[in-house]
Amino acid sequence: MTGHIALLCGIVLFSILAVLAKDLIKAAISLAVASLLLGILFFLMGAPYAGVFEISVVAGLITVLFMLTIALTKTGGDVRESKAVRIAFPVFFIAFIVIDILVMASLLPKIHVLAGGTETGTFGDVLWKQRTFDLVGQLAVILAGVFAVLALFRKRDKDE
Amino acid sequence: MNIETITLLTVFVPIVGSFTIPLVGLASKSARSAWAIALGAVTAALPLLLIPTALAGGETILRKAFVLGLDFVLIIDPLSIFMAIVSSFVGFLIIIYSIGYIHHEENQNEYYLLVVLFIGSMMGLVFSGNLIFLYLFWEIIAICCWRLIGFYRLKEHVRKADKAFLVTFFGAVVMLLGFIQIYSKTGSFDLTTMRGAVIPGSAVLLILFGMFSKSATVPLHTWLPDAGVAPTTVTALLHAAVLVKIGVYAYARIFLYTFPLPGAWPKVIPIVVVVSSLVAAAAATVETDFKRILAYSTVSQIGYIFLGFSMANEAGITGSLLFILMHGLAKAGLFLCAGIVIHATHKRDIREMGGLIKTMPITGVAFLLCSFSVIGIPPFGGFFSKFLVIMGTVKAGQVGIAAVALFTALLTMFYLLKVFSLVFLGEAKSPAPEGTRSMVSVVGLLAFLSLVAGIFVAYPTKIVQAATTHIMWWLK
Amino acid sequence: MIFLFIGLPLVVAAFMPLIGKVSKKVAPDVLANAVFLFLLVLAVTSGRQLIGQGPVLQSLSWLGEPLAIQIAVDGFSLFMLMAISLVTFCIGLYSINYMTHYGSKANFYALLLMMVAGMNGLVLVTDLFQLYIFLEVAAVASYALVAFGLEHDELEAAFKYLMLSVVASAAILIAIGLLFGLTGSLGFAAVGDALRGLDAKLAVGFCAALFIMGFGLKAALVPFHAWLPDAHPSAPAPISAVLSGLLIKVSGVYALARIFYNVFGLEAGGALSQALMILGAISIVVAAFLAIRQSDMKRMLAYSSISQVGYVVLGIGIGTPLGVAGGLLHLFNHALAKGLLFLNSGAIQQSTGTRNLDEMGGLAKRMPVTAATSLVGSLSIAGVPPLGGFWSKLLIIMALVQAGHGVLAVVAVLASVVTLWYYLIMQRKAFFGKLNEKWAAVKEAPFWMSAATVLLALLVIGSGIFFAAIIKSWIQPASESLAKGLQTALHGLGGF
Amino acid sequence: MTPNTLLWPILLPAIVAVIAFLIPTRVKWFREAICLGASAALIYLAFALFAVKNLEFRLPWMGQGIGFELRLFHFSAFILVGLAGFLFLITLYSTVKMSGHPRIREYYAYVFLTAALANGAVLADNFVPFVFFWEGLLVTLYGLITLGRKEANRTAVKAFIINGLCDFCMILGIGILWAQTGTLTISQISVKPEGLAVVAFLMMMIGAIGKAGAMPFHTWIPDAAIDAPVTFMAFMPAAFEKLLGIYLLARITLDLFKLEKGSGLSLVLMIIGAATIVLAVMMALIQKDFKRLLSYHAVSQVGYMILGIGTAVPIGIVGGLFHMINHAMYKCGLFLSAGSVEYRTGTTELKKLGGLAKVMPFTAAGFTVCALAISGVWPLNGFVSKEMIFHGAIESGYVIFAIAAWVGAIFTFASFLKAGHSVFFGPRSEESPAAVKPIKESPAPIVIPILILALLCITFGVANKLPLTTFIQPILEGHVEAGESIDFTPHALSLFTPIAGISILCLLLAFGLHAFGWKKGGKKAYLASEPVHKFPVLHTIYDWAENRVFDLYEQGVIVLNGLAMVLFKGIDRPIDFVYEKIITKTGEAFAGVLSKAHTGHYANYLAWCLGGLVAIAALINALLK
Repeated sequence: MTGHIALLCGIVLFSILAVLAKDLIKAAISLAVASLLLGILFFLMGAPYAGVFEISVVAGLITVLFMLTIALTKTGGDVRESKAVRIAFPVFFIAFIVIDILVMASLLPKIHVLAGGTETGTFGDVLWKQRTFDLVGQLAVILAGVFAVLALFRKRDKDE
Repeated sequence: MNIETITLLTVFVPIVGSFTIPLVGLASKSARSAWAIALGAVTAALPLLLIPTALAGGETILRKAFVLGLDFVLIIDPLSIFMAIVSSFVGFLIIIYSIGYIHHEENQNEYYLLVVLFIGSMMGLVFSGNLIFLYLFWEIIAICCWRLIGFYRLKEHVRKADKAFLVTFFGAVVMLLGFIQIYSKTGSFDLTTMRGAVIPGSAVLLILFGMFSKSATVPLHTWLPDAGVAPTTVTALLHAAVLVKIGVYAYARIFLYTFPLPGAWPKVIPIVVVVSSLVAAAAATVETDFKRILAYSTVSQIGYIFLGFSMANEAGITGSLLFILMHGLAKAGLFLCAGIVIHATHKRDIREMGGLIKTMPITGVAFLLCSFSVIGIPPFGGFFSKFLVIMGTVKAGQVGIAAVALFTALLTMFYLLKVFSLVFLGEAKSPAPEGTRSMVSVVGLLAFLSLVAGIFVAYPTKIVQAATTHIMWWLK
Repeated sequence: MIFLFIGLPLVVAAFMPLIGKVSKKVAPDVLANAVFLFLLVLAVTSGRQLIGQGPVLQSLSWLGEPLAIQIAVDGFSLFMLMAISLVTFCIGLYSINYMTHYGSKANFYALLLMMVAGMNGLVLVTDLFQLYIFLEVAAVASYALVAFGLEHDELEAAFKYLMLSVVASAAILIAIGLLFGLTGSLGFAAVGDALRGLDAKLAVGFCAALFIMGFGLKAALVPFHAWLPDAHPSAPAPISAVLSGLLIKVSGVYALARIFYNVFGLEAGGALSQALMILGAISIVVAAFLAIRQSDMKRMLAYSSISQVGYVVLGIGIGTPLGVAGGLLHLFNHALAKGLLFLNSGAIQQSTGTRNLDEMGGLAKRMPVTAATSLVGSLSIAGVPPLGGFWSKLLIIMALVQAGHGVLAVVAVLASVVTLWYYLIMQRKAFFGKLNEKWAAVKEAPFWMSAATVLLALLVIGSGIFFAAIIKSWIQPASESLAKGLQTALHGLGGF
Repeated sequence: MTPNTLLWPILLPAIVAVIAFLIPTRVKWFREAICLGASAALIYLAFALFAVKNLEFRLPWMGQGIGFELRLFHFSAFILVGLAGFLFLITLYSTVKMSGHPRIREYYAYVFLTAALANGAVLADNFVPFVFFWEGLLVTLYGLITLGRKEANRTAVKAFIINGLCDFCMILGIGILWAQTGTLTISQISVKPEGLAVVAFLMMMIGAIGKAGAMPFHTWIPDAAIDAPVTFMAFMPAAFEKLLGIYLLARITLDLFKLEKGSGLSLVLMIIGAATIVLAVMMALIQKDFKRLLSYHAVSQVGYMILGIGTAVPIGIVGGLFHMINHAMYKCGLFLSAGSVEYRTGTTELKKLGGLAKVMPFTAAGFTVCALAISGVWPLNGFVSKEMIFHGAIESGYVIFAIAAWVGAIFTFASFLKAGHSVFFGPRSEESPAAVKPIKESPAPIVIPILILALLCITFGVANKLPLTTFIQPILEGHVEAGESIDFTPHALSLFTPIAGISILCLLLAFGLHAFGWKKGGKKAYLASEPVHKFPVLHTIYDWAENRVFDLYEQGVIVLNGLAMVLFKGIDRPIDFVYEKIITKTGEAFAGVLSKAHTGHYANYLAWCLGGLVAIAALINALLK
């Protein structure tokens, strides 16, 4: 149980770092580390498929993409942060954490632990048998993403 | 044709016809004006066919059920027939007058569309028996007024038009809240089924709010003088003939025909309306803009009609109903005279006018005769209505209020004669020839009608008497 | 057969870029509008006998094998389908002319079809997680469409919209997670049934709060509304029409209503109902007053959308069948009228090049059709009788007074006066005054744009005059399916 | 004599009025002929109706007790005869006097319309037709006055509004009566005057004395004297208005309210009567213009009638009524003589006139007879009715009113001495206008009416038994307690009673005053009243009166305008201010505050969302509890 909490604190710490880091590259790296810890947590909590996807896709592929784009674009464009964020963000964050803990404390006793802990049935038949329609949704989201990229990065035609 | 088809035609011919006017307008201007007059004539003629039914005093209900209690109900009884005749007749006269008045203005198609729609929805309102459809026609008229007041499209005019629309819409919406309060208590909007039901005092206050905003009684009256910026035919249509009569008619239909007034209301309303007519008469005495004076005078005379109705005795109601007819004729005449004068001299301030009787004899005499009728001097119709209203007030024991009403009548006499002397007599500051023939003939006709209505007052009184006994049937 | 609502737009959208390559001008327009028209006809005709005997459940089979896909149509979702297809059809017509100078019309139509697919999917699903996915589909398509113009302020507005929507989606996901934790399943019926078993009132309350924040932000209710006044004005006119007219209603109000009624079982006057009503009332008043000072036409319309969505939420929040009927009718009327007004603002922007009301003046003289249709639209939203908006506000106020919420009724009534106030300001500055000499040479909007606005105006007037027919055939089945609350969920939508 | 003949006195003059109006101006004499013929026919009709005595005409009109009911009984028949007589004389007179007038069509139309309305008012037996005819006179009054000088409109409006005020008060009185008795038919109403009925009595009384022209509603008459045509002055203020006003006053005190002898209301009437007598005659004395002098006398003589009726003593009432008809005769005669002087010399300024007796003998003779009659010199009708009023005043127990009447008699005689002396009998004044036309006697149609009236004054004085028994005394039939006889003819002309002695003494005193004033003024007759005018205290009051300080209308207008301004600024403008400024500004200000919160920064929006979430969670939590 203590392992879980440690991992959780790690994820939270690194994501704050990703948000507050001045340099983009540091932010990308801290994001990768946070998603790595998350993957490990999935494994510990008996969701191997989720863990695999998390580590391979998020920690690996997206981080590489980030690195590439940061490298390609000119670096040193520090984002001009208004100082208000420095003060406002921690205050809000602590307030949110306190409320979260309070609410969750009252909720936890009610949540009866799911039967069987590990995922019922193999990932395949869960995906195909019970959650097939989600695929249609996933397909649609990907398609939408593709069209968005197509639309936003079209070179402006001459007649605009 | 039986009664139902006549009534449906009276309501829907002008409403549907008004939308065809712009189409005819595309063909030619004269065709469009002729078509508008034809529509006006039909609307004025149809209710006349209903006079025998009115005199018989019966009441026929026409019902078409829709959903959730919002069904379309028409009540055809002497009260609604009388109101239909009065408003459609004066409206028709005004259409004829406006041919001469706006023949050189732009967007005339829209003008005729709105005027005919105005009269049509007035017919609808007068016959409707369901509170929601009454409110529906109420608001269509508000839209027509808004567009008509802003007819000249100048920035200041449109601002005044918006003010008028917002004040009347505010009053109407508050009234709607009152209707819904009644609905939640009695479970229906249909007046015919709710006769005699007792309604909460707060609903009365809300509904009165709407009536006072539409009929421009003091707390909500300032939009009426401001609406003087509209073309005169509109102000005539608005102030004299039709618009202000809506609030009064609604009062008669709701608080006399259907619901008895609960609690202290019968005591409070007369005081409010008398104060309203006094303040408006005072304002008219002080004002110097020609049309604003006549507008304030309308606010003051409407106070009388409310006073008559609020007395809820036979003399008061007959007086008020007669008042609607007589005031409609006389005040329309006054406004149309004002229109001719302003149209000719292009001045609005009465102090800059003078000695016009020499160049405009017919308009001058017509103005004098109509103002005598408004003041309530005998040979003219106005006398009987004001006399009966005051007699009704005294008969109901409110001698104090009657005294204030008489004092207001004295003020009316004072400012109308002041206006006549300043505009038509004295030395001629800006002599100008008379308006076109159609305008002058309408004005002459209105003055003549006020006189004839006075002398042969027995005939309109027959219908009014039938309407009163029909209303009083419940109050007794 | 219901799956066509999702499948057809998806497939056509997939092929749209290819078609775009083949012929730039005509094919995309024709194809897109054909799809929209087909969906409209499908919704209007097939829907009738489908819901004749209660909610319809469709389970699909793929190559003979039954797939565990549960999509269902009941009165409420059919009504939403009809509204979506009707408005998108008009927008499709409009964008034939409007989008020419934006270029890459094919991509535009592709994204539009994706958004329609997303919305249709969202309306048809019976499962919480699928609801979330289709929500995301529509959202992603809308981010791209908002930024379609690629100018600086459009990109910035799109980014702001994206960032806030992500927060909303996160809140929704947390809530779904919690519910999954509590009940162990995701289907509406299963969750609803399980929840009734548990006595987890507080937990459900917290999930409801999260849902209100998530879907509230999508529906732009007041505390969460800030993104809408920036996103809509900068989006191209047809898109802001779709956003204001449909997206905020489908992804916000529909989802909220479906979950609160069919999953949590909202009863009139309960905690959830009061929360919704208070939220609705606040957004009506605040947004109405904000709209008064706007000098940018589209920003004013955006604030007006927030205020009118407040009316819809207020209506639905009452809980009585009459209230829900009023809310839904207002949803329909507002979709038509607000879409019309945004299309008008687009026509003005295209003819005069400006959105600033102070620069406009008396355009009615040069653009009579746009002026007339915008007059119809504004009066309908302001709730002036002969037009549709009046009947829906009337039902809402009637329901409020009947349910005993006098104060809220007064607020709703006074707010409609303020609504009329800022619409009169708009009419005065844009159309009703003297013609500003700068626009002496302004031409009326091109054919398809005027055709779309006239069609919408006729629909608005029609919904005013034939209000009884609309209420009987579309609104009452929808409000019954909602008002029945839990039962519909049980034997209607995929009860396991 | 079927009942519908009762309609003829109303319809005949009305039809003639319309015909007179339609005949174009350039057609000479045709209009005058028709009018004269009609007025003659009207006299015959009046006498025929007088013979019939009782006739009723009832027609249901507007429901609720409002019917077009006419009733002829002794009193109204008598008044009809009087009205018809004066109409004939005025028409005859104005055929010449008004011949050149540009608006001659309107003149005859208004005259005959007034006749029709007056007849209608007298015959009406239901309050609604009564008020219909009574107030109708306002229109013709306004029309006739505007026929005078160019600036006559101001006086026309003044007369219109004052009479309008009185008529409105009368309507209020009628309303109260209707509320109390439930019927509108005049003959069926008789109420004991206490409680609200007192208010009704006072209101109706205001209507009556307003029409008759007593204080304080008299101020339009002197102005009209100069502005309006002289035939109008002879026609309305002198004859018609007095007859109608006193007729109504008599009906109120005798039929409607049954006034008791010592009651407070009779005291009120007497005070008004006495005040009118004294104050008006004081003003009359100092006038410089012949017509204004006569008009003030018209006002003061009404005081006598009101005093007479106010005593509520049979002899007083008979005296008042007899004085009504007498006064109508000699006042009309005096105005006509003034008109004939004006016709010839073109002016009525006392200063510019003089020595006309030799040149215009008949006018002078007529004037002297009427002047003596008005002053109450022995054999003439003025003496008879004034004596009765003196008797009544003494009998009513308040001597003060009798004294006031006598003071009035003194000054009346003094002012007529001044007038007669300066116009007819004194030397020819040097600044008399260059005689445009040779000043000689006016043509016959002008002189004949004056002589007829003078003759009537004499006959009604000498043979007063005839008018008293036939016309006046029967009016009191039902109203006197059984025992008392109402025959006062025996001591009508008796000289040797103490009261007659005092009145003769007054006349002598007046003669002495005139002589003293004449000598002091350096033998100039028109200055004869200067000593009184310059009297220390009186002087200031006179100056005030001259610049209209006591004028009810002028002060009333100032008060009205002031009140209107207060109401307008106090109520109307603030309401408008509330709408224009307050509501619109607060709306915009509130919107301004809200829009400041929309800075456009993403962080703010995010903060709002989280804040919103926390708030809603708390709200639901609270609601669930």
